Amino acid sequence: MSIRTVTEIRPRDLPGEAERLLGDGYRLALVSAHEQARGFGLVYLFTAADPDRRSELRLLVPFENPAVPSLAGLSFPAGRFEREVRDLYGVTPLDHPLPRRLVRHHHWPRGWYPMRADAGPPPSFGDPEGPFPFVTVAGPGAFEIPVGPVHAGLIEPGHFRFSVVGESIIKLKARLWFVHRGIEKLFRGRAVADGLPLAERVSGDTSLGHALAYCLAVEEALGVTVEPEAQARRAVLLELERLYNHVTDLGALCNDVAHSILHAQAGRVRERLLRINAEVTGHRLLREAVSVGEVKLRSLPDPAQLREIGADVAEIAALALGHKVVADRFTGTAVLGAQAAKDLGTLGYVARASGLDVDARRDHPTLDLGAFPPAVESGGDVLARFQVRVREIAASIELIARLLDRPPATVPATGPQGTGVGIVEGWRGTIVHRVELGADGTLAHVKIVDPSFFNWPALPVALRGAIVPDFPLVNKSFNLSYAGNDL
Amino acid sequence: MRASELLVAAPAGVPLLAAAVYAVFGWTRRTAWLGAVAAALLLAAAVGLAVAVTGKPALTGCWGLLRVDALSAYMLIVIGAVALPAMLAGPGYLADRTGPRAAVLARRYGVFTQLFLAAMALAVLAASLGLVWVAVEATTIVTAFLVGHRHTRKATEAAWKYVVICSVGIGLALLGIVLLYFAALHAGLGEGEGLDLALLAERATALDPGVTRLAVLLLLLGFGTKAGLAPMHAWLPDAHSQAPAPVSALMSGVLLAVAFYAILRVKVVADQALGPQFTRVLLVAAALASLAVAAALLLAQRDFKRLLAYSSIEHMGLLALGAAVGGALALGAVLLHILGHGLAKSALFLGSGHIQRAAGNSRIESVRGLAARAPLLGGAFGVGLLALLGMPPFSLFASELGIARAGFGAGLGWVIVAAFALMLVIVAAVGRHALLMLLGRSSEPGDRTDRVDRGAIPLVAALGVCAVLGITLGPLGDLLGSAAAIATGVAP
Amino acid sequence: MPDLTYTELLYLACGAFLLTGVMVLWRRDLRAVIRLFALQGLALAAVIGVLAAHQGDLELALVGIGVGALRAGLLPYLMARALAAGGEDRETRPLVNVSASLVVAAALAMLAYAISRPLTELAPSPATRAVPVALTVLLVGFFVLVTRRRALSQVVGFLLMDNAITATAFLTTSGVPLVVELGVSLDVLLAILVLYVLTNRIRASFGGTDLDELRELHD
Amino acid sequence: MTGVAGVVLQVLLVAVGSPLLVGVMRQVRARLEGRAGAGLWQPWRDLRKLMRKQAITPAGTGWVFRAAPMVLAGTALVVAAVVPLVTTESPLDGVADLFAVTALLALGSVALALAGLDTGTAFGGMGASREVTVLALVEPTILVSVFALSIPAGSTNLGELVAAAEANWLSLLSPVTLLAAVALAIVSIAESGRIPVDNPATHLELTMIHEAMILEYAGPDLALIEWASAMRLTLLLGLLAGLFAPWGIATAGAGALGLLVAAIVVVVKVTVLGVALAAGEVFMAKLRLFRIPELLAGSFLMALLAVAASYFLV
Repeated sequence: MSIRTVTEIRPRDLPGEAERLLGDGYRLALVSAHEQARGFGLVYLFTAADPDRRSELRLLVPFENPAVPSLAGLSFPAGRFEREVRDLYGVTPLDHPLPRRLVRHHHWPRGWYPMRADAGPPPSFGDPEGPFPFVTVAGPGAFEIPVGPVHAGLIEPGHFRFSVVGESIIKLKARLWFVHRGIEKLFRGRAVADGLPLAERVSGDTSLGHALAYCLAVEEALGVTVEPEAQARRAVLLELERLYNHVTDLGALCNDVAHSILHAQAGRVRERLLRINAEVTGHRLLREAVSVGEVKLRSLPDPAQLREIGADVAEIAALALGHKVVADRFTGTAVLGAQAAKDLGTLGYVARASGLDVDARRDHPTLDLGAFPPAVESGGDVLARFQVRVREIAASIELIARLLDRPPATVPATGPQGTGVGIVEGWRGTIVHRVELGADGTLAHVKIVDPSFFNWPALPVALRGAIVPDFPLVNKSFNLSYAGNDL
Repeated sequence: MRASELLVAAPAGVPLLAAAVYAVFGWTRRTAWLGAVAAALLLAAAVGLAVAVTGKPALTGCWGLLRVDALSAYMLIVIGAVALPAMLAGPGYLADRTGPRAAVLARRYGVFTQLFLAAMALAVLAASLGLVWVAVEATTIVTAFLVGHRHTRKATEAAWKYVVICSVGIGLALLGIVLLYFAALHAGLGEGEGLDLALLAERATALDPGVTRLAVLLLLLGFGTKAGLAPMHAWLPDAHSQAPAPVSALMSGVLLAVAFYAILRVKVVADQALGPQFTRVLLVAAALASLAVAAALLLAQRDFKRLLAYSSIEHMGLLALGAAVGGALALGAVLLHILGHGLAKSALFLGSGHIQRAAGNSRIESVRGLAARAPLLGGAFGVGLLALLGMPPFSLFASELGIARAGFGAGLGWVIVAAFALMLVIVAAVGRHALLMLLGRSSEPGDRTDRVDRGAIPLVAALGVCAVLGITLGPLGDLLGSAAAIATGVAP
Repeated sequence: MPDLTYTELLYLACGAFLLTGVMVLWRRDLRAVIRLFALQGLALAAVIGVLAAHQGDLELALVGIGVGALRAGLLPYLMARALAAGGEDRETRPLVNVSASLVVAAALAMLAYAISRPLTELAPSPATRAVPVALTVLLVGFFVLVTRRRALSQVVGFLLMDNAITATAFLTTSGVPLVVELGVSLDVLLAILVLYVLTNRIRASFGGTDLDELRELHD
Repeated sequence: MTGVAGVVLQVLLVAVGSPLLVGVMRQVRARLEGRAGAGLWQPWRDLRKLMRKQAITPAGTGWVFRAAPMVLAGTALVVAAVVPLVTTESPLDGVADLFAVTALLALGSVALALAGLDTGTAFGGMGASREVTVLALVEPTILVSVFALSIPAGSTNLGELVAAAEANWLSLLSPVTLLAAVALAIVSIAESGRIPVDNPATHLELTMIHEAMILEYAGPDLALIEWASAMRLTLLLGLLAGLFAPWGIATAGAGALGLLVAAIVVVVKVTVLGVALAAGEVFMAKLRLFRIPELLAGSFLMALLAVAASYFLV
């Protein structure tokens, strides 16, 4: 796919180049760092839609006092990528406006950068950096509620610091990366086929999304051509993943307002979908179906059966929204404004519920889906995020039926590139994988960006002014991945 | 007897027929002046009735639903006298309106203004307090469409406020009527006669004071809202400034007075049932509040139609003051004031319509040097304001003097002093605005149109009548005396 | 009809009348408010019906049916249509929040009780003892009118007042003379039609019926 | 003598039966949601499991924390002895005053709220503050609504109230009784922490009220609290049933057979109410926290209107 342009630049030209690309409608999709022979190689991947464009800026910084000019003033996500690279590799962003640690756990020793090749095994824990400098909110009636990282329910670890007055949230700070597994490091040196099981385990509920993004990246690097029919079947699987997750979320949102019967009904529908997954791929979470260059299915899903499920879901959603109390809980709760959503670089249903028309299925297509308007709502509240999911479920079912009916044309492959980028609209939002192959054909470097990385900062913004008891509901309406973010 | 019955029904019947004609034929060149003819007939019938009932027993008609005594006849004359110039101004007002919906709006205007006249006439003709209520509420409904006639945002807002506030007020009055009826039934009145104004006044002493007190309070509150007395006046400036000029003239000149007429009728009953002190306290409070509100808001007023509207609140306050004083002298003055204010205020509203059309809006600051640009209209407007402020030789001077004299005589000296202090503020405020409008330096070249000055003719005529009344009452004197006697409860 | 049952039934109807009136303060959903108003119309018709049955008065019974048809049928229908045309079905931010409104309603009930003492004392009977109920609804209606911001809520407030006045009329005197009765009903109907027309006009020129938008006229 | 027997009987019924009532309600919910459910005896099994565990008190807590479960359970037992569930003829009749009963129930709630504060954790404080907000509206409503009921009967003694209602069932149709019934039903739901006020089955610590207060309890203490909560729910439902459907409660002079019948009747009534509550919950969602005061203020208003109505509609 020759739509990707690569430019080698000097570090000091970076801000100018980045500004030009951002001005042309690009967004920063990924920043990756890795050790090369003469220093740290940094890659800034910018993407733009309509038509599909991808532009890579590559630069090299020396091992001695590695530093790059910061792009935090140009783009909010860039600032977070830079802090991630600094915490994991030690490349300092110069003049960063908010240089607090992002990934670094305060038990890590100073000067220890876990993703460097010479990092060695994890050192014993100390407390050299001290506790995280949370901003303290003072004033009459203001107090702090620390929650997590261990929670009462069975969820992943994250620490939330609420500063509240009464029940109103003044400020919320989320601390993540409690489960940083160094998964990108584990890819290094593996054969491309052995990278697949790792990609499938980046985030449990997005097995297929990440596997597919990985495969697309590898295929671009190797110049592998995929049959249109196989590409269409991959798209079907992607929609199946979206279906079962969205249905789960609809039920969970109802459960968070204690409307348990709809939760139970959504659970029943979810189980049906998981069984369809198992019939189609042999795995309830769609694992081991996609591989480089091909796709293996046991059977194809039955559109009639899916349509029946769609009617079921529509009824559940109508019951939920027709319930006065449920509608009251959803409406106007934790509004994420369109401008904020755009500035934070949010993706997926979070962005679409705030009125942003983004969808990688249309913006970065692997095959021609025809007329495909994404479901966009303008409310930005919990209700809008609920409704976007409802509409996407219906759209997914129609899409599956269309794909099974007639495999559409695909985007042609290009020759081997050595590096590759895979962009997939997972159920949560746009997933980007970038791989670099070594001379021996093994994986030299893999960088993964889950949409959660972009969407987590939106949660505290949306929650400003909301009330504490609404937090679980709002959190579920975003439903962000900890594992996909922490990596 | 058939002739007299016909005469009794005529003041309400004629405009009703005119409304029907407008509804059928619409507003055409031939029907344009029908409204004025109906108003003239109304006035003629009123004069005829006045002659028939002055010093004689009341006439009844329409199966006893209507009854005309001297007070009713006098009010009919006021309605007719104000309606005639207002209706004459109608064709001029509508001539300017063009556009796709102009014909529909004109037809609607014709129908509703005539219905408005009919409802007001019915209110003063009605023999039963219940029917008075129905007629007064009917004026609210009819005028709501007239206030919102222009379909602008402001007009819609004014109409909404007007309907909601007045309907609530008038709803309270209805509750008062229900309670009064309850008291009347227990005072031995029959089912059909419990609300008859004459019978109520006759048997008032038998009414239960507890219930009557509540009823009278509600009635004063309700009709007071409709009469624009503070603190229930909020709708008045909006509605009067947004309505078409002829309608503003009618609303300000007579509708308020008709609502006040209902208060006078209730007061007759209340004073006999409860003694005069109860209504006096309420009316004094309302009077002073109205004067204070008017004074405060006139000082910084920036819109000349609203200026006139607040002036109406002031004059309603004065009427309340006169009614609170009581007695033949005060009530005679009150009735004279009603007529004088009706003539002057309606003339001013009509004049303001012409000024508004020339200036393009109704802001005081956009009208400068009126005396030089349109000498006749400007002069008449200025003289009209003088009349409104109670300057001699206009009848308002005589009636205000009468109220003050009666007030001192009744031992309400301090109230009169307070009221006149507030009126001094009002004189200063209105005078300042008037000077600016008439003599201030013009910032833009004037368009001295002939039409603007021609609009001054009804103004001059009305002011002339007003001035004559200030000097001599002439044949009205007897009628006024009989009407005042009825309003004091002396005559049946 | 035995006296005890008459009293029980009358008070039951009055209780329903009161409850529906007070519940209007409680609900934000305008559709629910309209439903409550319709229920109140039925309760009012029931009050009149019980009175008619007690007095054996056929005319009164017919009036009761008429009142029921108007207030539980036609008016709610008109309001529901206005609501369906507008698409905004919630009272978003009343001037006084709901909890405070409810407490105020309790105070209003006490006030109504106090001011209706003279009425009850003039003619003590089961019917006049229920007058405070009607007056409470009157005050609640007034409160709704003053504190709610949607055009439709204000209309409901006005109609609550009107229902209360009607109830008072029937509880105290079994109704005012028929001519006045007809005139009153006609006027109320017309007032509602005026408000209905104006609601549509407000929506056309202001783009919504939140009366906060009505701010152009002021001094 | 039947009085003493009746009291013993109703305390036993409440103590043993209340976890079963919770079990029934959970089972109803489970079945309505299409789940199998854990069975009627699960609450008792849970209590047994908790009783066998080691008692743990968090560091820094004082005697308030340790005493609260005892106070909660103790007050519930006393109320169980006093309230006319099976018999109106209790030897503790003098205590069976509505004010005393309300005060006892409030005492238990306050003890638990204090214990929540005593833990010094954010959740304990949060739960306590929310509970007190609810309590501040619930207690007056209970008082006022039972007061409204007491005006026609001329006494605030619960036994006499029930006896009077049983004697003249027509009075149950009056607006006073209906308004008071609605008010009491709402506050009973709030007081026992059910949907739409609180969710007894939630694991979301930030939304809890009752569960947040007792988050730090474990072992036998937790068992005591769970048991006491079940008893309070049973008592509130029993009180509702007694006041508004008084048939079958044994009055003075009822023999052993009368007591037995009364016991069966009360079990049926409370079970029916519990099943209705559980079934209603299935179709209900939890209110936004800020809407809860509205609900409670509404119930308070109804109670007040009931009092007002009892004055003018006589």
